[in-house]
Amino acid sequence: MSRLNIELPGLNLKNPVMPASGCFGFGREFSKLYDLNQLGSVMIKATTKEPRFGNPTPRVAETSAGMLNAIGLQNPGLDKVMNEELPWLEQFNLPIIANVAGSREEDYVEVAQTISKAPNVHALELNISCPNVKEGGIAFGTIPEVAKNLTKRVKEVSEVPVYVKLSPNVSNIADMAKAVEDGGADGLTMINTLLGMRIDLKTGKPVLANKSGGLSGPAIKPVAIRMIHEVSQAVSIPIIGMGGIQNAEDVLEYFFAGASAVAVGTANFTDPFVCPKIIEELPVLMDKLGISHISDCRGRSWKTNELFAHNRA
Amino acid sequence: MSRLNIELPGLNLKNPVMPASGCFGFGREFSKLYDLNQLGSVMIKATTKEPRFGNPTPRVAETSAGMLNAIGLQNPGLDKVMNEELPWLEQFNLPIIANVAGSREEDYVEVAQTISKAPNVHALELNISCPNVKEGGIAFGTIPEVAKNLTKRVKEVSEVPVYVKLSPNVSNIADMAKAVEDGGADGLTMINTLLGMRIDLKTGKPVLANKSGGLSGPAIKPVAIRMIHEVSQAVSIPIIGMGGIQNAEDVLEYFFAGASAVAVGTANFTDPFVCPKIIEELPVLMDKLGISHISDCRGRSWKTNELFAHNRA
Amino acid sequence: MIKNEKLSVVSHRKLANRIFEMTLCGELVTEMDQPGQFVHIKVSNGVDPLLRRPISISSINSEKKQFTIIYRSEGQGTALLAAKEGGQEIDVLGPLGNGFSEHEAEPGDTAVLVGGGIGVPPLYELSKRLTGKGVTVIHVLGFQTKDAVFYEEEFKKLGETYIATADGTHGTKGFVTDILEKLTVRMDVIYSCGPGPMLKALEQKYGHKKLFLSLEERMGCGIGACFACVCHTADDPEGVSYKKVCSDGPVFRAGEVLL
Amino acid sequence: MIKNEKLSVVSHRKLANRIFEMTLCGELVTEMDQPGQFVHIKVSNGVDPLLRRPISISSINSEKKQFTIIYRSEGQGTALLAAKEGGQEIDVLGPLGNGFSEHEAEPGDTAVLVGGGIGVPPLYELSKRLTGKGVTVIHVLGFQTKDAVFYEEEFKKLGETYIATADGTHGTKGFVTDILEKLTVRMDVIYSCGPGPMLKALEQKYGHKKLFLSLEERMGCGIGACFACVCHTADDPEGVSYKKVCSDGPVFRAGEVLL
Ligand SMILES: Cc1cc2nc3c(=O)[nH]c(=O)nc-3n(C[C@H](O)[C@H](O)[C@H](O)COP(=O)(O)OP(=O)(O)OC[C@H]3O[C@@H](n4cnc5c(N)ncnc54)[C@H](O)[C@@H]3O)c2cc1C
Ligand SMILES: Cc1cc2nc3c(=O)[nH]c(=O)nc-3n(C[C@H](O)[C@H](O)[C@H](O)COP(=O)(O)OP(=O)(O)OC[C@H]3O[C@@H](n4cnc5c(N)ncnc54)[C@H](O)[C@@H]3O)c2cc1C
Ligand SMILES: Cc1cc2nc3c(=O)[nH]c(=O)nc-3n(C[C@H](O)[C@H](O)[C@H](O)COP(=O)(O)O)c2cc1C
Ligand SMILES: Cc1cc2nc3c(=O)[nH]c(=O)nc-3n(C[C@H](O)[C@H](O)[C@H](O)COP(=O)(O)O)c2cc1C
Ligand code: FES
Ligand code: FES
Repeated sequence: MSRLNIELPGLNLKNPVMPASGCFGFGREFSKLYDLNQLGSVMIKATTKEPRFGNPTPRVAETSAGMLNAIGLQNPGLDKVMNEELPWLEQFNLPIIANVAGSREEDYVEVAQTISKAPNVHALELNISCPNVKEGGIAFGTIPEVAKNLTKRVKEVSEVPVYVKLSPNVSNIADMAKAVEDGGADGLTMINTLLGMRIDLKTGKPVLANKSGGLSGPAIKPVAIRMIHEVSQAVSIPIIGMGGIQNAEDVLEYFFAGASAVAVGTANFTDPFVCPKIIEELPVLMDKLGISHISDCRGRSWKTNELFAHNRA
Repeated sequence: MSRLNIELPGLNLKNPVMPASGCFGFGREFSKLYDLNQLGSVMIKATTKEPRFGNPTPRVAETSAGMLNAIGLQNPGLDKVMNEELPWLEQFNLPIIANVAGSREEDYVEVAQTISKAPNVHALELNISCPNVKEGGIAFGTIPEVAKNLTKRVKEVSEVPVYVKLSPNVSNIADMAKAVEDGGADGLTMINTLLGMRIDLKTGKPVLANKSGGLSGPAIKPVAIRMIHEVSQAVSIPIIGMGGIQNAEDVLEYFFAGASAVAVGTANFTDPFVCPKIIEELPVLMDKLGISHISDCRGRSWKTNELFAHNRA
Repeated sequence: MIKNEKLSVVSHRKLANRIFEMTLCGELVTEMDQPGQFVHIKVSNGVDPLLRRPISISSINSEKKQFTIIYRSEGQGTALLAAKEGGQEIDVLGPLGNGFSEHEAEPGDTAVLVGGGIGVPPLYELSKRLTGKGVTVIHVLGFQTKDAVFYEEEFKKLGETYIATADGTHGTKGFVTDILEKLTVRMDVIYSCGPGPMLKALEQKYGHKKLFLSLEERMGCGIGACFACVCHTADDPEGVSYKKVCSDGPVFRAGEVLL
Repeated sequence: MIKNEKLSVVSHRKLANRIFEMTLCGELVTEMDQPGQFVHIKVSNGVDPLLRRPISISSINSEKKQFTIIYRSEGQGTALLAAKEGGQEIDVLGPLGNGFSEHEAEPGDTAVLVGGGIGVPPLYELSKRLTGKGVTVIHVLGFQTKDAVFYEEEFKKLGETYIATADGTHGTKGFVTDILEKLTVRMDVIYSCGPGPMLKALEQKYGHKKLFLSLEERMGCGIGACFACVCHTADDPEGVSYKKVCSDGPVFRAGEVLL
């Protein structure tokens, strides 16, 4: 398994595969299906200061090779996550990445400060990009200066490294990435969902009660690959990539683009065993392609071949 | 057929279905397959001042429910389009929408001025959003002020109404739409392709010679629907919608979102007869859903039901 | 335990207009312990369509490791399901959720099973179990029209069966509630599954009784992880407390959740 | 004329490792007039995968309205094709492009047909036509390895046939060009189809002869409308003049386009 281990700020991962935030709850349901210790990490559901119910249903709709969701950050709130969910996760040998969300800067800061003290939280993922929440949020994810300041404030209080989750719904993704790097981010996670909508033919109204929602799944993979290709050359902090990953081939495509680890979201719904399956498939695929260590793949799409050969030296 | 006719600035369409620019050449190839007079209109391939060869091959790659292209605006140039392609198209009873592209403002202005004089060109489509051309282009499509100025300049010289084609690769699509409306645009066409990339597993390099390309096809439909839903409520000029349309159901979804006509791109590659098929299917579907005229559908997703009932009054 | 398995199609036939009955065979059946649970079915091999489809378990044959579903060909997913042939394999996740508790009815009790359209199927296994333990079962089943009626004979074999059709082409014209109003039997327990408006009407009229409702909601994961299928609890209709239809339900006691 | 038709699979068999031969039947066959043309195949009903797959016509039986393709199961699309069974229907667009002109060889001439891997199939119909009109045909076919070789007997029946394999497990070890160098026959016309490097090598050595090359390029429409498959003309290698592989080709005369 030493062919798959990855070191990232705060994260010593036995392998680079983890479930994406919001697609795995706090792990309880999946723990009944397989041993979570197989995972590299878990990105837990977004946590806000207060508990939230989220949006009215229907909250999901299907699209070609994708789905829309408008969960609306439903979560049990900071206290319950600290007192119930995180302690429950301590039974596993898993570095947890805590997804932090809010409507105001103060909320982010408060959640980050507290949650970063949990012993098994090894990194934060600042969710500045949730498309499904009415107030706030949008500016954090689309205006570089705002994102930078938020990152700074959270960095000041966090006891663990901070990853910022970028929204793909922007004109210039590299500008956003550079801004949060300037703000002190230790890493990036990308991409969150694209804003989308489906309309029901019979009613003529949006399928989702929230009208629009976040598009995820294989449909968005080419957008994520292109953004990671661009951003990984523009910043020097590592990227955890996500968007439409379904199998080991997709994981390598993300590494080639410039990711240093990956997260699997929607695919957990289609196949709840997808994460351990990918972890099992990876070394087989690497053998087929003559790759000795997964980290050798990182950035191969833009590194010159010489650079690449010396990469691990 | 009077259930399908649509009046738009410069365009008196017998039906709201037309091939999208770049997916139909100048119509010659498809004219061998069916009678082009069946179409509402044709959006011809982007025309630039000088002929262009475009990007090296491979120029297309496949993605889940989509494709990437990086043609790079290959076209025979303004003179040849004026002297050969448009005169050839005069044999059909078709209002042509001429897609105008360039790298500099002056190019757009020159092409627009000349091409708008062709007798069968009834409208221009300003392509400010092509993701596949290196120089320029990006600013036109992503900075509202720049787009507005370009629109203004083109409006000054054009002899026919000007539609502006919006890029989805922006943080705020409504701002772009309002800017070009301010600039005098008579209508909008949206969306152009999303920027995307695929990487070849064996080589580790991008599949496209141009590296990134434009994502089209069913994968992007939810993004287009959401943007049209938003923009159609923010501006008062009509929208020709496009992105992943494959059948009559999709057309109605676009109308419900707020489009006043639609264009079909990628689907022409999968099924070269798709446009006449959709035109034939539309009245059947409308019967099933109890819709008497296609224009009754426009904006149903956001109009209140009363508003909707009085819509055609 | 929830399992994911490729099950083989033992039989597949059309029961009524757009209504199909499919019997599947596999180890997963040994995990099925309650009527009213459902399975989550992958209808294609690829990503088109992407999500699984939730379908109720209609009857279980543990010995043969077989179970049956009855579904309506609605959209893309169920149309693909309808095209499957005997011998083919289908990727099934299940059993999921909490079904109808047959223990709520004692031998000697009278249970009324109320189903609407594609809500009818899960009542069949329930009825078999209830009658098996000596409960008197009465079926009240609603359909749109004559062509959509299925399993009338099967239910009749288990107990009194009343059919309502919206257009009156079969049985009583009207809704299941019209039939219920005229029923003079004791209703010790009512079990129901069907469209939202039907469930609401039942809760309004019979909410004071022992009433169980099986809900439908659009789903992502089907196992409780994605929060797609959440509903408010009845005692906190504007608050943050919730139940998940997929894992807390789909069957709830009347008054438990906000319909 | 180009037609779009659902053709039925008459037969489908494996010829070699990952190589399949499929015979299809339909009216569209009556439009096929040239060896070296191709068809554009929709391998799935839905959008996964989205694009058609270009595959050469390997042989034509006009009387029976049948034609045959030979393809390698490479990625997702051809794997789906490989799963089709006799009797199923497949959506085919064709015939497309300009193929090999058999008129370039006169009766009595010697034509050398050079194929590499999955470039071999279209040469079969060509060879049948050439031998039919009295041209002496010599086949030089290259494959990766023994397991990949197909149609050796079929070609032998039409004329002298030399096989090269890259690893030497069958025929001569090496490339088709190694065999060509040792051929002492007259080469009045050379027809070729295969990977880019092979075509380049042929053009370099035999460009002064009457040489025809069949090219491959990633395609969108397949009918000349999308500009996906464009190549530079040889006399304007940096300029704006171009040929489309799908509609001007796939067969070009050596020196016509930039390889
Ligand atoms: C717990 C549960 C049990 C069910 N049991 C049965 C059954 O036994 N027989 C039966 O015929 N149907 C049953 N349904 C409804 C069935 O799931 C839908 O008819 C089916 O998902 C429609 O899929 P489609 O692709 O044909 O339609 P589409 O409209 O194309 O589906 C698009 C998306 O919406 C979802 N969707 C559409 N309608 C429903 C619905 N009513 N409920 C939930 N999701 C929906 C689909 O799953 C899919 O994700 C059940 C639903 C639930 C939640
Ligand atoms: C004119 C022409 C004739 C051909 N004739 C034959 C033939 O007779 N037998 C045969 O086995 N193959 C032939 N090919 C190659 C065949 O088209 C590809 O092997 C096939 O498209 C691969 O599809 P896939 O889904 O299996 O692979 P994937 O790699 O999954 O395909 C992904 C995308 O790339 C395209 N692509 C991949 N490889 C090629 C290629 N070599 N050429 C063009 N597009 C490609 C696919 O069409 C698809 O759009 C021909 C190609 C061309 C252009
Ligand atoms: C149902 C659902 C809920 C999600 N919730 C969150 C969330 O709470 N926080 C977050 O940062 N991202 C959330 N996401 C986004 C995912 O983490 C991921 O970025 C995105 O879905 C793309 O990956 P995928 O295509 O593999 O799903 C959610 C996605 C889905 C589908
Ligand atoms: C191969 C190809 C070439 C295109 N060329 C142009 C172009 O020249 N000008 C333009 O405005 N849009 C161009 N487009 C974009 C389409 O007109 C359309 O906006 C987009 O493809 C979305 O629609 P679709 O999903 O139906 O293809 C092109 C798209 C494709 C696939
Ligand atoms: S469907 Fe995911 S929680 Fe119920
Ligand atoms: S594939 Fe479209 S022009 Fe050749």
